Order: sequence, then structure tokens, then C-alpha cells
Amino acid sequence: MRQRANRLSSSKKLLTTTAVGVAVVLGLSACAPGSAASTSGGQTLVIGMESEAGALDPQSPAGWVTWRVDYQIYDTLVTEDLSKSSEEAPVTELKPGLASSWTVSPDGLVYTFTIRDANFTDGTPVDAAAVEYNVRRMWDPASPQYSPQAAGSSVYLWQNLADVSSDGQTLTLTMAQPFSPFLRLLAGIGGGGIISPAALEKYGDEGIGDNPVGSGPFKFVDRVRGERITLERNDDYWGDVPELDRVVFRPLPDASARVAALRSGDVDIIAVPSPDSVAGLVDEGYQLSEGTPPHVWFLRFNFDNEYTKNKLVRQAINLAIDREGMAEDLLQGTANPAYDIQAPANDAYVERTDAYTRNLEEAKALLAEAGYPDGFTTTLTTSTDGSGQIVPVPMAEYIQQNLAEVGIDVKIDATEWTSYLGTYFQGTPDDVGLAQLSWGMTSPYWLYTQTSSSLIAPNGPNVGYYSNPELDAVMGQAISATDDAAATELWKQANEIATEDAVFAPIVNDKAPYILAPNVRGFVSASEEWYDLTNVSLD
Amino acid sequence: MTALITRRVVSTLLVLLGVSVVVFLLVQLVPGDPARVILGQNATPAAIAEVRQALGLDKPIVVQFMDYLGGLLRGDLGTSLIVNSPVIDIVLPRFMNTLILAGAALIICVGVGVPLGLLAAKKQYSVFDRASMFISMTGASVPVYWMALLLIGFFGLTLGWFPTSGMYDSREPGGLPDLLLHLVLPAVAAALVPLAVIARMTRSVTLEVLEQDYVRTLRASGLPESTILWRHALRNALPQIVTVIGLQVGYLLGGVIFVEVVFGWPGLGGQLYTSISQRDMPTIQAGVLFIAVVFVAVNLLADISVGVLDPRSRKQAVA
Amino acid sequence: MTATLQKARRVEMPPVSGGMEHEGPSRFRLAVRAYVRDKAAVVALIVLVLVVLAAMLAPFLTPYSPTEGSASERLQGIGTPGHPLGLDGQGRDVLSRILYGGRNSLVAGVVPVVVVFPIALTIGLLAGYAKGRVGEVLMRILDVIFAFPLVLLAIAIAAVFGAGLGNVMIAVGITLVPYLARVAYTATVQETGKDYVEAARAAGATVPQILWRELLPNVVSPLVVYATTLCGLTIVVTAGLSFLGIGVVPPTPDWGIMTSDGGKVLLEGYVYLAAIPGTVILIVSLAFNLIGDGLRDALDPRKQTS
Amino acid sequence: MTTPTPPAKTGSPATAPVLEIRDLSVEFATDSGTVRAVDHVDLTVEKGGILGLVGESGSGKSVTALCILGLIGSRRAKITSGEVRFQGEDLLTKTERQMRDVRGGRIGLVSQNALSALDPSFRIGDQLIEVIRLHQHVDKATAARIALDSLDIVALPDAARRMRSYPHELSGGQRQRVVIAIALACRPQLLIADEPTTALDATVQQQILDLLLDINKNLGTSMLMVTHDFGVVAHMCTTVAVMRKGRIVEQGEAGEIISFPRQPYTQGLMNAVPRLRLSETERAVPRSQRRLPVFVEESAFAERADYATV
Amino acid sequence: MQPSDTFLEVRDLHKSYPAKKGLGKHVDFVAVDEISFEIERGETWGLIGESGSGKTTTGRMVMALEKPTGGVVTLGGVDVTRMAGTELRRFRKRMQIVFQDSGSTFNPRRSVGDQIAFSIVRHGVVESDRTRSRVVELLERVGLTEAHYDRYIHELSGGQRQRLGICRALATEPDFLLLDEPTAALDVSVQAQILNLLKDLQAERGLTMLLITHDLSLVEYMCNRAGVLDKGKLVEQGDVDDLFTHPRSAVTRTLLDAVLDPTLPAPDPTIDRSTQ
Repeated sequence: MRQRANRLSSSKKLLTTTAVGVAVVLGLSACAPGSAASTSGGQTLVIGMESEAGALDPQSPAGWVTWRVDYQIYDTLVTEDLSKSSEEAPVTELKPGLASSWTVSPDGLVYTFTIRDANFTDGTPVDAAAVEYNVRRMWDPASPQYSPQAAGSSVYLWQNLADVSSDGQTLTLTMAQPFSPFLRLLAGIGGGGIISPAALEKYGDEGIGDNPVGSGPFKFVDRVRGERITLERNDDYWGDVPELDRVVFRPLPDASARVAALRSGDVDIIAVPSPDSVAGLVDEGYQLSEGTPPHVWFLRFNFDNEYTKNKLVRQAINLAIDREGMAEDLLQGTANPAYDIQAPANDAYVERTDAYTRNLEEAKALLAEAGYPDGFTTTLTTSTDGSGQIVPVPMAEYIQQNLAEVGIDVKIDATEWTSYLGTYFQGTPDDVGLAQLSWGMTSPYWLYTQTSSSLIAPNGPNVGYYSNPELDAVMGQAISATDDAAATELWKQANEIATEDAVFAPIVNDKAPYILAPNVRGFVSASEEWYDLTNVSLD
Repeated sequence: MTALITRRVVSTLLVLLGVSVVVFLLVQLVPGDPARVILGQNATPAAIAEVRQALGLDKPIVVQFMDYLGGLLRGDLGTSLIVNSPVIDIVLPRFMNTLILAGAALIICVGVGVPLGLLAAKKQYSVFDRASMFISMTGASVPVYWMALLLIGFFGLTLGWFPTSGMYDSREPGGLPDLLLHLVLPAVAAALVPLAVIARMTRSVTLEVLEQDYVRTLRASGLPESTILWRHALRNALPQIVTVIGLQVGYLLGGVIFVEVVFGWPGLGGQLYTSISQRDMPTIQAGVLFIAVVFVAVNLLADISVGVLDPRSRKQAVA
Repeated sequence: MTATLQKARRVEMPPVSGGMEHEGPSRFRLAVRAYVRDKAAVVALIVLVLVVLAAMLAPFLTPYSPTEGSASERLQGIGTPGHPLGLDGQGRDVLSRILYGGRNSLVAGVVPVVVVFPIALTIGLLAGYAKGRVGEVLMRILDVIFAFPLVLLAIAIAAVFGAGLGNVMIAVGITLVPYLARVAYTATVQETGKDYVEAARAAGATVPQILWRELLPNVVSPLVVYATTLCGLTIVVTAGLSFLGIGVVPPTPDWGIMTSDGGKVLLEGYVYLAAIPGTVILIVSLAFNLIGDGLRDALDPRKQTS
Repeated sequence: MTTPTPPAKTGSPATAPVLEIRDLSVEFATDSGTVRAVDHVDLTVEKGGILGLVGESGSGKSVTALCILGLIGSRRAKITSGEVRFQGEDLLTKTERQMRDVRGGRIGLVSQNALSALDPSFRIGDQLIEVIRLHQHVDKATAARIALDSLDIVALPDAARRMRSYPHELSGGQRQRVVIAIALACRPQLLIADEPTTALDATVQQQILDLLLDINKNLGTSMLMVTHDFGVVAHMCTTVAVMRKGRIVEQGEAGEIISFPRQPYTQGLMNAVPRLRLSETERAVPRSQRRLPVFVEESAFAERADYATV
Repeated sequence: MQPSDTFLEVRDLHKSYPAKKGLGKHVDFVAVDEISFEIERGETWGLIGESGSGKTTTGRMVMALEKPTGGVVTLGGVDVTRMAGTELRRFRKRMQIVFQDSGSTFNPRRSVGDQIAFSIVRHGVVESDRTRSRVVELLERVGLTEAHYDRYIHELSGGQRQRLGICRALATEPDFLLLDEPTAALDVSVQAQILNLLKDLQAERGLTMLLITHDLSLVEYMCNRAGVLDKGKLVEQGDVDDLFTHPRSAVTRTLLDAVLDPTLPAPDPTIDRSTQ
């Protein structure tokens, strides 16, 4: 995968990026008051998660649920500012993490990080060598610590890396070609978390997940599988020391059980409340916290399908779907209608209400123009459950009813989540016009993963067999751009092309609602799938 | 007697061997690729191939089975696809929790079901008999998870008597009292169906016993009905009741999955639920194996205690 | 020694003066009469017939589709005009879903039992009569399947085959084999030890004749009774599998799915959504149990008195 | 036609009878209506006497015997008239609690199925001790001693060791001895023996009957012997009552009735049985030409009789 | 005894069951120990014994329902113990059995007529279209009627069940009938009828019968010759009149003493005891 690098020749723009401004902000917030609650001593926050977390190894394959715990334990070199809500900052800002600063060479090939003077919670120092050790675990098959699982899960992050070296607190990463999404990818899930090499040596690949050691704001205490993961404050944290003494993550896979646990006071925060419980809970005085994470619940068109390969049909379908109705009625306002392929939590977001607002007349006209005045029959595949899928079947049924209004007869083929993922990534069968999934990143690079002709299934997530040389070219330029602003512009351009061609039908963006007990303070829903707990306290 | 036990133990071991074969085959039959399960959305063909090799999935199936059996004998049940740690570490603690829950439920089943059945038999055709049998028949027809939710709603939320989830308090995990408090609702929910079955079986077995000739001898000796029921009828019905209880343990171990999910009980059932949705086959394999082993063992135990309970089989008479 | 000596027991006859009927009513009529004596079983049968009819005639009983609804009308309770049982979370008519759902739930409950019945009967008969090595091997194989708790095995098999009504039925069916076969086996062993089998052998009957003419009628009866009660259990188990996401796939209407969907909002106060299908499952499974009890009497010639 | 004959005084001291049954009727509700199983029956057991109650299956003899102990037990049975006077008290008016003292304490029962009359799950000794302690309110050791005495009375070999045996470890005859020991443990004034030797071999039957005779002689226990066999009556009874279809057809001193049966039914019962010891004239007929007299025809179809087996 | 027309011959018949006593030590349990006797054509031979004496096992071996561990049984010159499979099934036409409890030998879920008809069809006794009328003839012969044909066994009284048992045994027109305690569970009046019936049938059809019983008076009534079985051994055999008047073995004497005759005037213990 690393070898299959983007072949666009690098541009010559020179730019050095520093993060001084961000550091200032950090310094200010460190002095901010908020110690009032911490006098009470034993502050323990209990979070009801929607499912059991996986291994607490940030470099092994895992979903958001796991990463939400990892995020509290591990630092990444670069991180996002999650202290601002989505309203304040629709797109999260990058800020220094374990790297206090960094430079990028003008050709965009060499990244030099200055590693912060910090310690892992096992007492070993954080230095560039430690970070290099982590990188080689994911990237270098020749290194003793190499793990295929870690490599497989971080493939997009390290695909262009050519070399890594360390010297004291300085880490140098050399790319085979410019890769503009790199910093944002570093901040996210999929390989960014830095583990104590001593702990990795001690516990090994299999043990580290149960004995996680990082340098984050909380340190791991214990884990009773299926029952709880307990973290406690890292008093020696290099950044803001959290106000909470302890955080307990409890897996409660059943939505009703989560709500019941919140009501009975067993937990303070719950994720993914069932939409129907939200209004009642708010009435009872519970707090609702929502954001706009990089999440798109969308349909993929199959470009091998007789009907959906027709652009007019794709546009007609887009126009026939009632996104407002779904968000408000079916989902009770827990999601926003999606007006772009990219999520709003993304620099390349372009709101295209013109392309996506419901218009049945126009949809019918387009269908007639395409030669299907009476509509046609096709299949929509989706899962019955799954991470981020909200309530896939009722949503699919909703779309089924919308499309029936323009004469399109949709058959729903719903399978259980893991089998669905398996078949989804094998590519969409010819007779299936629409395949649903929810996904998204704060990096616009996400568009590339979905539409590049080099990533057509089964070689990548482009399961609709979309291939557009024009789009490929623009995205290639965006990836190798060395100027952030220029890259963003290119991504927006790519975005427009995809929208115009109606590659997808984005439906909704999840608001990722959390319900908090009345006494929870300082919880912020930022434009990300995970959250920062350093500022959270209990009354 | 000794011969009988030996024979039963040997046949149980054979059954267990069969069980492990079935469990292994179960995984082989699952469509889809464990490597794909591991890597999820980020999977690329190269990464998948690499992971497959790391897991030994590229070996012939017979070799895989021998590896699996060898592992079993060493107590190695494989590595979880999702959590990347030895399955035994995941399954064993949760299995213990399931045993706690199932054990508590069993105590309720036996403690309530047997007396209920005895009394119903004693008062055959009375209002008490008909009512308790109707209720227990109803109990056997109620979907467990539905009952569990009702219990949560009423005793957990409306009355607030019991916690609704987990095994211990989240903030200050207490010792045994805390555990017992958390145990009440899930144990009751899990006990319901087996309780109904045990009550019905106890009733019919007791009725049979009460028709025996020796009961008339006992009555003619002037023994009070209560002594006849609780001492003699129970004692004679016990072997059959124990057999039924042994079989109900199977239902308990299977049905407990619903209870664990709804009550967030960190047991094997909840783990299986998670593992099934994650297609974590080694964990499913181990979990199913554990439960099957317990079930087989419990029934072996039931068989043996039936032998001990019945004086007639204690000394095998020469035919 | 045969046990005949012990078995001989004086049965005191009542002082009878009644004459004899020349032509008694047919066996079938007698069986019906024995069944009818059990009032609960009669009510249960009527209820079940009504439920089956309602499921078959669903399109005539309700104007609404079981899979389509309007999200703007969601979650309206019992007594909503036009929707006597209310609307569910997708604004679908609950009554329609109950009626159409009956088709799936009843099929899921009955078909596995009906399909497995002859298989289990054959296994049980052969194993029970052959005893010896063949019987031993057959029963050991069944023991292996039996070692897995019913729900768990159904879950595991459903996990292998994937979700869907058909797969669930296969899973449940496989799980039921050892249960039914055991009953058939036990009955066969018990009957084989009885004098009439020996008498048939003494009369020169061949093995197939003994199996078919002597044992079968005596083994089938308890098996039918047991199978009937199993139908109730399968409906509940199938419903449970749907709850775990490995049963019937939405939007297919099915009582299990409806109960589990309804369960999600049970604690939000929408009790009716789970209570209605839950009650229907309860009633039907109860009906199967009671019918089983009634059949026990009806199929017992000793209870078939005129 | 039922004329209750006053008990013959020959050889027995003139004292008040132990048991007097007057006008007893019992009805059973069956599917096909009410059946009167016991029809205005009068019976008397003299103190120290043995009354044989003889009849075929369904004649109501067992039901009559069980009525005395209040053990008809079936919900379908109902005593519609009469009284059962035991030592002057009417047992039918007693409460269940009072009856418990009578049962096992003052009246013992030896029931017909020797093989199944003992609780298979308890040791012989424990079953005896339980009854003894119930009625005599003594400690366990004393009860054990009394139990052992009882087993000695019934001549159970190796009684001390047998106390620790389970019923299945004993032979049929031994079991019946234990049943008798239980019935006798509290020295009842009356022993009801309901076909005590059915299912026992002929030799064992004789031993048991002789045991009962010894008990009658040595302990003075009065007995009600329910049987279908005139051989048994001839062997041990002082008086006899012949029952048919719920009624007493003939009653009187045993020797007299056996020698001169007045009722054809009684004659039939006696003559229908093949006899081992034949007179010379009987023996003169070739075996192939000998015939047993048949005195009653079976009903065409049996009716359900489960009520009668209480 | 004059040179006889032997129909059934039992020679050195032996049956032992392997039994485990303790661990490892095998002590075989001998049920029938080398017994020999002969039955003449048309005769009723009595086999006397108490429970556990081995008489039922002997009967089962004679009927080839059980394999002896030694010895032979010849019936009409044919060695029964050597037969198996179809040959044996065909041979069963010639020998039939009447059990103590004929009720239990009828399948509770099939009509009794059908079951009797089966024997007739199975052995091709008459043309198949005559089967039913043949069964009815037999029913009537044993004192039942056509109305009983479609009945189920539980609907009939003990005496009727026994008649049916006899009826089925006769269906194949056998030469030999084994009677295993045929009246032990019957009331005296019914017992008399059955015994008379058996006698009549024997005379009618020239049946050879083996009567197994513990009741000496039955043997006295039915048999000219008999043998006494004790603990698997045939302790004595011979002419009944002789056997019962001059018993040579202790067992026989005990058995004789145990018989209670109602009309025996001499040793009436009742009067003795009650006067003392």
C-alpha cells in the first residue's frame, strides 16, 4: 500500500507551518479557573458506552468506541482542539500534541517534529526514539516490533512514508511524495496514538491492549471486561491536568439499558440514546449535548448498474429524498440533513442545498429525461445495525417511501453489520443500485478514499466502481499540495465535481447526541467523533 | 454404582470431544474472513493477506484443527480477533460472572419452583393449583428480554429498589452486598422460564408419587399430610426433579444471554452477544465451548446424584 | 425375569349393570370427545385457529401495509382513529404488522418442528429399537448437539448462516432434532420393553412390521404432544433471536422483531408497542401448550371413553 | 335379603365389638353417572375376632375397609350414609386431625401390595421410628427399641441389621412383615388387612397368614381381613361377610358359612376355585371331563374402574 | 409310562446370565439349570415353581424368545433353539403363548381385532378376504362377539383380555400352547371360565399345552403330569396324582402345605385358635 503512492509530481511551494498561536491558547486555558468542583475530592464520572471497547491499543484496528477511551490515555503528535463546540468551531483546529512544534520542508516531503518533554505514565520518558519505535511498529516489517494488525489499521496514515529517524527530542519523517492530509490523519484514529515502548516490550502485542500505557491526561487503572474500564487522572500530565479524579467507561449495548442506567444514576453520561428517549430525558432535566462530527450517512450509487450509472437517475434520486423529514420526524432531530458529500466538520465542506433539497417535480422530469418516466425497480443494501449507522433499516424504509413517490421501487436488503461490511467492501453487485454506509473524516482526504479510481473495490472502498479522470487529477493535486489553503481549495473543487456527478446521495449527518446528568459540567461536543474530558467536572 | 459413574464419565468425555469438533466446524462454516473482521473498514487485500498469514489461516484445515485441539489441551483457546488478547483471558472472568448469575437464578428456580410444584400437587385441582400452573405456564411463554425490561422499569426505575445494570456500583464498587443487590433483578428475570418448567414438572412427578401405594401406608400410619408431602413425596420425587433441574441449567445458560444484554451484566452471554455482532469467532468458539462443557458436566452431576438419591440404584441388584 | 408378576394388579371393577353398545363411535370421534373434555384446550384451539385465520386473511382485515408508514404519524398509542392498536416508531399500523407478522412468526414456530418431526421420529425409533451399537452411536451424536443449550446453539447456527427467517428456521430446526429425537427414543425404548412388542415378535412379525405397526403409533402420540408444545417454544426462541439481531430481518413484520423494537421504547412509556406483540406471543405459545395437554388426552386411548 | 346375623358367640368372650359399621353407603361420581360402591353395609368385628370380608373385584370390600380409616381419598367418592363406630366412637364424625391419631395408633392397615407398600427412599428402621415417635412421643432411642421389638414380633430375621436396609433389599414376604410391623408398632386394637398376600408366592402367603394369626392370638389384636379367597377365610377367620355389588349378601360365623353356605353366590365363590384335595368321587372323574361351575357372567364391556383403586 | 408320542422335548436346557459382583469378579447367575422333560402330544404338562424359580425363563426359551446357553428344545421333531430369522418366524405359526396379563400384550393403540388378524395374515392361515370373518369366528369361539373386533384393549375386562389372548394364540392354528400363569390376575369366577375354555379348546383341537404356574390346584385341575422347579433345577416330575400324594422333595411338600382349601374340614385352625 505504501508503494502504491500517489504519483503526482510534487509542487515546489515552500511553506513552514508552526503552531505558535495554538500554543498560546493552550497556555491561557491552563490558567483558567475551574477548580471549584475538584475540592470535593472523589469525583468519578461514569460514561455509558454503546458497546464494549476493543483492545486499548491505539494502533490496532478499532472503532470509535475504543478510540474514545484511547484518546484519554494516549497522546498523538498532533491533535485537535476539542474544547470548542461544533458551533464555535465547525471544523476542529489542529494543535500541538505530543509534538510541541513541527516543520514541513518546502517540498512537502520532510516533517520534523519537536517532541515535548514528557513522561509516559509508567515513568519512562517520551522522546523521539520512542515515537520512532511506535512508527516502525506500524510501518517497518523489518523491525522486531512490527505488527501486521497495526500496519493494516494505519495503512492510510503511513502509505507515503519513506523513512523515519530520531535524535533526542527531534523526529524526522520523510515522505516519498507530498501528502497534504498527513497532519490531520495523524490527529485521528488509525495509528496516531503513541504507546510507551517499555510497556510494549513488557506486555507485547497481545498484552498491551489490557495494560495500556500512554502519556495522556488519564492513566489506566483496571478493566473488568464487559463491566468497566477505569481511568484515573494523570497528575503529571504535561498539559491541562483534568479536574475529574476518575473516569469509568461502562459498556451498555442495549439502548434501553443505557437510558435506565442514566435515570437510576448508575452512569452520568450516555452515548447514543434512542431518539425517542431524548425529549423525555431533556424534560426531566438531563442535558443534551450535540455536535456535528465528521459523519455522513450516505448512499453509494453503483456505476455498473443499468439505472444508477445514468447521471440523470442519480440526480433524480438525490432530489427525491426528504432529508429534512428524515432528520426531524424519523430521527427526532438527532441528525442534520446532509447537503454535501463531505461532512461540515471538514475544511472542504461545500453546502449544496441546490443539489440536494427535495424537488419531486424536477426529479420526475429527470427520470423522464433519462427514459424512465414510470420509474424502475432496484435494490438498496444496508445493515441492520452497526457503529454509526443510527437506525439503518427504518431510515432505508423511509428512503424507500420517498423514492416510491417518483416511481422508483426500492427493495431493501438488510444484513447484519459485520457480514454487511464484508460484502460491502467486495464491491456492489450489478443488480444493486444503492449501497448504504456511514463514514467520514475531518480530513478531506476521505473523498479520495471513496472515489479514487485507484481504490476501486476490492482494492479499496470505492465500491461503486466510480472512475472519473478529471476528479482523480484534482484530488491528486490536492494531496500533493504543500500549501494548506491551496489544498483546501483543490479539495473543494473535487467536492464540486463529485456533487455535480452525483456520485453519492448523502442523507444525514449525525449529531452524535450525548445525554448528561444534570450535574455534569464542561462536556463539549466538538466536531469530532470523540471527546476531551479534561475540562469535565461534576457538581 | 462405581461402574455406572465410570461409564457416564467416559461417555461424557466422548461427548465433549464431539462438542469441540462441532465448535471448530462452526467457525469454519462462517462465511467471511477473520482478517477482514480484524481490519474492518481500513482493510486492503495486502493487509488482509498479511493478517491471514499471521493468524495461520492460510494453513490446511486439518492442520488448523490439530492446532486447535492441541491448543485446547494446553488450555489455549486462541486469540480474539477484536481485542487481540488470549480468548481465555476474556472468556474465563466473564464465565465466572455468568456462573454467579446462573447460580443465583438456579437458587430462585429451585427455591420457588419446587415448593410451588409440591403445593400445587398437594392441592390438585384447587384454585391455588390452577392459578399457579397457569401463571407458570405463562411464565414459560414470556420472552425473557421483555420480562427483563419490565422488571427494570418497575423495580429499577419506578420503585428504585434495585440497580438496573452491571454487577457492582460504578463509582464505589462494593463487596458482596453490592453484588447481591445487583443480582436480584437479573437473577429473577433469568429464573422465570426454568422456574415455570421446574414447578410444572415437580407438580406432575409429585402427583405420580402421591398415587403410589406406600403413600397410603403412610396415611394409614397417621402421618400428617405435610410430613407426607415435604418428607416422603419430595424425597421420592427428587431424582426426577433433579434430572429436570439439570436440563434446565442448559436453558438457564442459554437464556441468560438476553438477561445479560439487557442488564449490562458482564457475563459470557453478553460477551457472546458482542462477539457475534463482531464476528469474533475464537471468542464465540470458546464461549460456546465453556457453556457446553458446563451443561454436560451439570447433567453428569445430575445423573450421578440421581443415582445417589435413589437407594435402588445405589446397589445395582443382580438382575 | 419379566416384570409381569409385579405388574399384575387387581383392578376392582365397579358393579356394572350397563348393557353394551353395539356400534361404538369412531376412534376419531372419541378422540375429539376426549379433547373437548379439556375446556382450556378447546379455548386454546379456537384462539389458535382465529390467529391463523387472521394471519391468512390479513389483507382483508386491514387496509394498511405492514411495512409502510408515515414517520410523521409515529408512536401513536392504542385507540388512534383508524389504527386501533396504534402506530409504531416508523408510523406503521401495529394491527397490520401483528396480522402480517403472524404469517412469519407462525411459520417460524411451526415449520421447523414439522420438518424435524419425521427426522427425529426416525432417528428415535431406529436408535431406540436397535439399541446396541447403532443406537449408541446415534444417541451419542445427538448428545453432542444436545450438549449445547437450545438458545445458544440456535444463536451460534444463526450466526453461521446469517440472519433471515429461513436461516433462523434452519437453526432452530437443527437445535430441535436432539430434543424431539430423545423423546422418540425414550418412548421407543419404553414401548419396546412392553409385552405387546414381544407378543408381536412371538406372532412372527418382522422388524419393519414391529417398527411400523406396533411401535410407531405408540411413539408418535407422545411425540406429537411434545412437538405441539415445542411450537410455542420456537416462537419465543425465534423472537429472542430477532432481539439479538440474528433473527428475522427488518422490515419483515414478525412478532419477535416487533417486541424487540417495542422494547427499545418500553421504558419511554410506549408500553403498548412491546406489550401487544409480547402478549400475542404469550397467547399463542400458551395456546400451543394447552393444545399439547389436550392432545395428550385425545391421543390416549384410555381417555377416549364414550 | 341382607339379614345381618348377630355374631356367633361360640368360643369368643361376650364383650362389646371393637368395630361396628352401620348402614354405610359410599357413592362414586363417574363419567357415566353415580355408582354406589358400598350400599347400606352393616359389619361387626368382635374384640379379638377376625372378620373375613370376602368378595370379587369391584364388590366394594376395599372401599368399605378404607372408609374405616377415612382414606377413600378420591374427590369423586362420598360417604352418603351410615356410621363407623370404633370402640364406641363414630369415626366418620372425627376431624382429620383426630383421625390421624386413630390411624396407625389405634387402627393399623396392611395393604395389598406388599411390594410397593413401603417408601422406597427410606430405611426400614426410619419408617418404623417415624410412626412410633408420631404416636408415642418418645425419643429416638426408645422409638428404635420399640421398632426393633415390632420387627421381632413379625419374626423378621436379623431384625437389627434389617433396620438399616432399604425396602428393595428385602424379599416380598419380608417387606410384608415390615408393613405389618409398622401397622403393629403402636399396638392398635384393630388391624385392617386388605388382601395382604396378593402378589406373594403361595408358601409366603401361608407364612404371613400364620403370622397374623399369631398376632391375633398373642396380642389380642382384632382384625378385618379383606380377601377374595375362601381358603384364607377357612384358614383364619372367626366370622365372615360376603360382599357383592356393594351389598353384604351373607354374614355369619366362618365355619358355619363355609360348611353350609346359604347364598348361591357364596357357594359359587367357593366352588369356582379348583381344589387340590378332592374327594374320592371327584377324583373318579377323568381330569379331561372335570368342569368348574361358573356362577356369574362377565359384563360385556368393562367400565373404567380407576375410582375404586383409591 | 408306555412308549409315548412325544411332542415337545426339553433336554439339558440351561440359561445363565453374566453378572458382575463387585469389581472384576464375574459370577454367572444361573436361571435355569440343566432341566429336561417331555410333553406328549395332546397333553397339558404343568411346570410348577415360585417366583424366581426360573419357570418363566424356561417358558421363554421353549418359545424361542430367548436363546438358551445350553441344551435343546425340540417341538414336533424340530430343534427350536437352532432356528432364527425367517425360518423361526414361519415356525411360530405352530407354537403360541398365552401370557398372565394378556392386556399388556395387546398394542394399546390398535384395535384388538386388527392384531389378531395380523397373526392370521402373517401366517397365511386363510385367504386374505376371509381374515375378518375368521377373526370373528375365533372371537365367538372364546366367548366374545364381533362387536369386540374394533375395541381397544383398555376397554375390556380382565377376563375378556384373557379370552383375547387365547383367541390370538389360536389364530395361527398352532399345535402347541404355552400358558404362562394364564389366570393369576383374574377373579375366581372368571378364572373358572377361562380354565374351562382352555380345556374345551384342547379337547377340540388336540393342543399340546405347557402350563406354567405356582398354583398347585390349577395343576391338579389341568394337568396329568407336572414338574416342580426350584432355583432353576427341576427337582421332581411325574404323574400329578402321584406327585401330590407322595411328594418326594421338600419343595413340593412345602408347596402342598401352603395351599389353602376352603372346604377342607380336618385341620381347621380357626376354631382351635379362637377358642384358646
